[in-house]
Amino acid sequence: MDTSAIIFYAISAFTLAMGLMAVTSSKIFRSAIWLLLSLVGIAALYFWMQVEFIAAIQIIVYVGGIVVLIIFSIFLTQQAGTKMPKALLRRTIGSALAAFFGLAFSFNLINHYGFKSTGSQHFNASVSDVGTQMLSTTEHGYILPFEVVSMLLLSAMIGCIVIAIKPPQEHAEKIGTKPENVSSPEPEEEKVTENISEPLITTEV
Amino acid sequence: MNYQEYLLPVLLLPITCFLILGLFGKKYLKNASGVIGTISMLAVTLISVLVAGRYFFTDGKVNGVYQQIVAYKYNWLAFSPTMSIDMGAIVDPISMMMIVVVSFISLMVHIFSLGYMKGEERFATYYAYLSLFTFSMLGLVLSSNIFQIYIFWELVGVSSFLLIGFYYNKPSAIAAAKKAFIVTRFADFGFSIGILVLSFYGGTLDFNTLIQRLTSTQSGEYVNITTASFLGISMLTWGLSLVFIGGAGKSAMFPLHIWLPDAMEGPTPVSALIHAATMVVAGVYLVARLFPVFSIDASALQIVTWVGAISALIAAIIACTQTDIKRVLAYSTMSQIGYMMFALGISRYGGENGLGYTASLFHLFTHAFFKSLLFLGAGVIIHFVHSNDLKDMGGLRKLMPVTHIAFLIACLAIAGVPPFAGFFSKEEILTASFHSNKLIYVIALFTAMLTAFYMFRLYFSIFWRKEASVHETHHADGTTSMKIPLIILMICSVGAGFVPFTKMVTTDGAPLETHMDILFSLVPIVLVLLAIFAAARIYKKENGSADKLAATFGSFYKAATKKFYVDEIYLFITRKVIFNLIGRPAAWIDKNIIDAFVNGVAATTRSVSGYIKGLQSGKVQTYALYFFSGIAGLAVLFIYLWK
Amino acid sequence: MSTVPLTHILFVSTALFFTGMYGLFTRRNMITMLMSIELILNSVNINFVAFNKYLFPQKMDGIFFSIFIVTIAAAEAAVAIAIIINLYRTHKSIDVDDATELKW
Amino acid sequence: MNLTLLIVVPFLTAIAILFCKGLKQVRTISLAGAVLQLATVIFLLVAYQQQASGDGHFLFESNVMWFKPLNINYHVGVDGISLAMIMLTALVVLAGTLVSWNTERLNKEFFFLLALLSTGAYGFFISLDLFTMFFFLEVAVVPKFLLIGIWGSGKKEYSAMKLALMLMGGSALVFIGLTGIYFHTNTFDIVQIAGMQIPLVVQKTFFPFAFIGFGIFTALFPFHTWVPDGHSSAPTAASMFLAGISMKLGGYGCLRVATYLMPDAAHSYSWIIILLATIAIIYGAFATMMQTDLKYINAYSSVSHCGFVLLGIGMLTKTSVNGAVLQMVSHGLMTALFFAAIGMIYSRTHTRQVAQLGGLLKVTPFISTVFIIAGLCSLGLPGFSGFVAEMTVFMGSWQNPDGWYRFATILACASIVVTAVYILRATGKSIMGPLHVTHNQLTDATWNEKLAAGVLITGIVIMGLAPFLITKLITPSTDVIMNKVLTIVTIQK
Repeated sequence: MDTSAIIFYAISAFTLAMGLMAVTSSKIFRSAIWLLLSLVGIAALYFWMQVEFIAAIQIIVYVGGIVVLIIFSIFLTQQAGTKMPKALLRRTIGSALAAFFGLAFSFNLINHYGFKSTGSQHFNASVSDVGTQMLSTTEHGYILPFEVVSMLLLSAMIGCIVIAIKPPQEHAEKIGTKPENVSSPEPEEEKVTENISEPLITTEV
Repeated sequence: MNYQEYLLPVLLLPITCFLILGLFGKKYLKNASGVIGTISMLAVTLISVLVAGRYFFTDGKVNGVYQQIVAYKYNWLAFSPTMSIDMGAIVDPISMMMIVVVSFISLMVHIFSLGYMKGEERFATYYAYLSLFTFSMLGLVLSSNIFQIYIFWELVGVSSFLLIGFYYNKPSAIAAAKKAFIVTRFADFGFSIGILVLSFYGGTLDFNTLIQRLTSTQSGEYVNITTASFLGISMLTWGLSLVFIGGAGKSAMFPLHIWLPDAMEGPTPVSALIHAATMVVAGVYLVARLFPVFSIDASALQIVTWVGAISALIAAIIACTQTDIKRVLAYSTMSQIGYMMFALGISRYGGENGLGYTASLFHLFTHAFFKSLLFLGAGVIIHFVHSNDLKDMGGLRKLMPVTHIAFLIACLAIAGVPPFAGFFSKEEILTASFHSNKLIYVIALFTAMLTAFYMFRLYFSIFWRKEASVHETHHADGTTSMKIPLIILMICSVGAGFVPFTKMVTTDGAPLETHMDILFSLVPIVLVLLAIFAAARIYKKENGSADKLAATFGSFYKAATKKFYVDEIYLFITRKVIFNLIGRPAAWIDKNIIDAFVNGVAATTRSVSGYIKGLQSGKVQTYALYFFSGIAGLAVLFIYLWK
Repeated sequence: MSTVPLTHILFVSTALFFTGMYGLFTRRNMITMLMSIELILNSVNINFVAFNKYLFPQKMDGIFFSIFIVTIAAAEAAVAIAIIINLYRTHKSIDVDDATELKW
Repeated sequence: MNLTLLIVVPFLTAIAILFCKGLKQVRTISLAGAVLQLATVIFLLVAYQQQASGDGHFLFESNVMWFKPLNINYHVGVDGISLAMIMLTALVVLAGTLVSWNTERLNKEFFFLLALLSTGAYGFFISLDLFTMFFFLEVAVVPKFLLIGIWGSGKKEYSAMKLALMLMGGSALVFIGLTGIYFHTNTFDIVQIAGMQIPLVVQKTFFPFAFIGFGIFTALFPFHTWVPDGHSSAPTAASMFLAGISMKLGGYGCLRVATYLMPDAAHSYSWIIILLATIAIIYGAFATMMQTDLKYINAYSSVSHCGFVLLGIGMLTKTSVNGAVLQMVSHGLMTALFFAAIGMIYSRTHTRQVAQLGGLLKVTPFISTVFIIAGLCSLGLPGFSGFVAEMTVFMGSWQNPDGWYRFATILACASIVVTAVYILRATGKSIMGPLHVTHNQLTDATWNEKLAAGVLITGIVIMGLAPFLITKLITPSTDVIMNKVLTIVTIQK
């Protein structure tokens, strides 16, 4: 039992505990914090596996980005302090059983599956190697997925904006000052765009 | 002489007359229809008399024995190469005798109805139905194929249904017509099964081949019909008794007689034709036609004898107690046909012991005349008094002289007083029964006495008893068209006795020598006169003796007036048993079980789909759980169980 | 580092995976469901890196896989939150059992 | 004489009906179509008589490849039995069109559906390819649902749904039977299959499907519940078509498909068929006695009469199968006439309850005589077709020597008494008897109703008075079927 094994076991115990707390705590904000800590634990695990670049990404994107986003959404939708409604007992038992069954099943599988390494020489995943392979167009290059992922991120952004945008008439009501009189000589398209979704009947008062 | 040329018109004339009157009668030839019907019937009668005469006196007899000639035969419906219904006509003593009787009586009724039915609104349809009836009766009599006789059997049944139900706005008439048709239909059911049995074992439907095969003892058909048996009774007896049931139903024999008294609902000339002379004797004719086959099977003959005897006895007893004039005559018909039946029953085949057969047909011949005369006379009386009940009649002898004499002669004839026709035929039946079965002879004697009693009870209470209560005395006797048939039939009732019947109609065609044994016939004559005298003493004058006589018999008298409750038994069976115990449950089962089963299937599918619908509950997490358990299941299956 | 066998790392990631699964089944709040999904995705990443490190040291495909997963997870989280906000606006609550319109 | 003409004429009438406006045009065109169809059928009959060589094989065959991979081809041909059926359909279609002469509601669609139904029936009777036969069977089922559902009376939706579902169930079973046969002979052609010897175990499994499937169309006992509801809530013309033609599709199917192609199974299952048929006859007759509605009476009596058809087929003797075919034709004409008469009465008195009717003979003599003729024909009076058919069935069934079958024949014979009872009860109460005051100024039959009744009555009377015409047509074809069945039976015995 050398020191790195001990470190590994500590990190994994920490991560699992944080994960479990994130899933079972009753206050929503508190569970977000537990999630954050467990993600940090995972980053530590990456460090332990000497894949520093992944660990860095993990911290930046997950911990910095997604968890913060989640916390934002918590504040947007409700007061952080309220207690979340407990799930039905029947459901919790059911899903707990399902989870344990899954766990036992995969443990059994993992034990029986003899993993044998193919490569012999030492594994190093330095950032420069990752960078060069990421953009190289040679046989193992990842340039194509890299571009596709960027397209995906762009479409995700646009998608979020479209979904989250407030529909215009709420916008109009908020303004609510400009009277609509039938005979107003305003230019046609301006009025049309104004209440495009409002049925025309209301104009003939 | 080519019989086909003569017999075809005998059949075609009535049916064309039916079609013409049926289709065009109501609108165009409303009152001419009577004349058309009568003329066509006159032609038919003349032709049949001509044919019969020609057959009996010139070319019928070959070296002393009457031959059977088949006039024509057309293949009508071929069931299989060997078995087919052929429309044909047989010319032999009994069929010739019958066509004469049927056409003659039908002519008389046609003439009588000209006057009797004059004011009737459906005058044309009445004559159409009469021609239909005559057509089917003539067809029945001439048929050469057992299925052909069944066809005309049913046509006769339908025409009697239409005629009984002629006054269709009277519910009682419809009920009577329905009852008649259903009872005869039930008998026809037995008849059809009988035909199936006989034709299966006989291998053919044609009368001659059937008789020839079943009577020759060493023929294959005879062997297997007598050996094959069901419930211990040989198939031959089954076949013959079933056929006899068909005949008994149509001739209103004991168990199936309930429809005859109710059939009096129809117009009286109809009863004169159908329920006196022609239709009711169809059963006797059928047994006579199949007589060679009947004669080889003793048990079948036993059935025929005893059914005949019982019917004769019971009918005579009931007739003594009835108050409706037409009911009395109906029961007397039933009794006389009982006579004919048991005469056939006690007869054997061939030569001397075939006397019963000849006597029965002779009685049929004479009975047709005086019974139709009685009915027509009753028609005139009812027409005049406008009621059927004996109590409203009395002292009519001065008002209607012709009917009075005719009625008297008919009563004497039916009672069997010597010079009249009834005596000769009844005499032969008595001698035949005396030689073969003493018990039957005693019953016959007693019934003859009862017949004389109730006929003269009828005569005296109509024409004597008290002064006529009805005052207007103009043409009480009815129009001339009603008088002519009465006179003609009166002459026939007298003359018919002297026809040398035994020489013409015998079992094997050879003439039969009979000697009139005076000593033997004394006994019945004395009994008959005694009965007439008793009837005169009781009913001639208005005195209480009739009720006193009724009181002496007490409950037996009451039972007799109630027709021994046979009607009630039938009603009970049909109402309670058939309708409630079979009909209603059948309809109930159909609605509540089988229908419910089908609707149940529909209901269960709907509820199951309702439940399955519940699975789509919209709760995302339950979906996730189902999803996961699905994956887990498949994983376990493929990793562990799938070998 | 060499003494810890691959299986132990896989045990850890599976445990993490099923904790996330448990969370997904029981939590009624959509945001917490989102969090459990994040946990699940992370456990998958651990697997990829572990396999690459122990089974295919000379290649780096596993690492690239986890990188791309992280990017996609980010996009997915963003879209999920946008939906949640939109849902909150219409249903005034983000309890998953309230949004059951999509049923029979 | 190209047989496809038989399908083209009604189909063209259907199309033509769609293009005309107003009731007058619609009914004249459909009448013209029906008359033209009758003319073609008579021409076909004459041509068949000349060419028929007495061995009962199929004539006027035409064979067009329809779907190569599954070896389905549009193979049509006609023999004695299908010719009789086509004659029946032509007469009933003509009468049906005439009877529904003045339907007001949606008349164009009504006549269109009638024409479609007749196309289905014609196609079914002339097709010699199992798949084409099934195709036309389906074409015939859909219009029935619509006809009853829209123009019906009483609880019409319920009965339309019930009828459609049960007939669909029936055709599903039939399809299973057909595919069963197909997979063991890999051809749909009846003539070829008849030549092959299908193994017994296959026959035993697929015969019940085919027979029960077709049996549902002919009111086989436990599946007859659609008949009373379906017929009584259908409009007059639809119930005439339903009882007159569509019940015969089943009988024809049972004979041509189930018995002809799978004779061994037919022989081994014959006792069940006879048992069910006898129950249907007796049970149907007794149930009819209890009915108070005229249409229910006729519907239940159709159940009982179709029992004779199945009894004839079950007995597997030459005469009884002849009788079954005769009974199909005679019952078709008779029940169509009965429904026509009831339709006429209903359109005038607006009630079908026997208790509320009475004394119609005085007010509407023509309709009452038609009613009486239909009644007398259905109780088997000689001179009408009912007698000829029933007696042939009885003679045929009696030739089957088995003791229990004899008992079944006797029970079937007993049904003629029960039939007489319920027919006379119905005629006695509704036609004769005292006249109800409300009905005293009814109008008698109009010219189209008279013609419709006339057409059917001529059919009934011709078959009743001269049965040798139709037996000469049918016997060679039934012999072809029965020779195949009897060779099997003799081997097994």
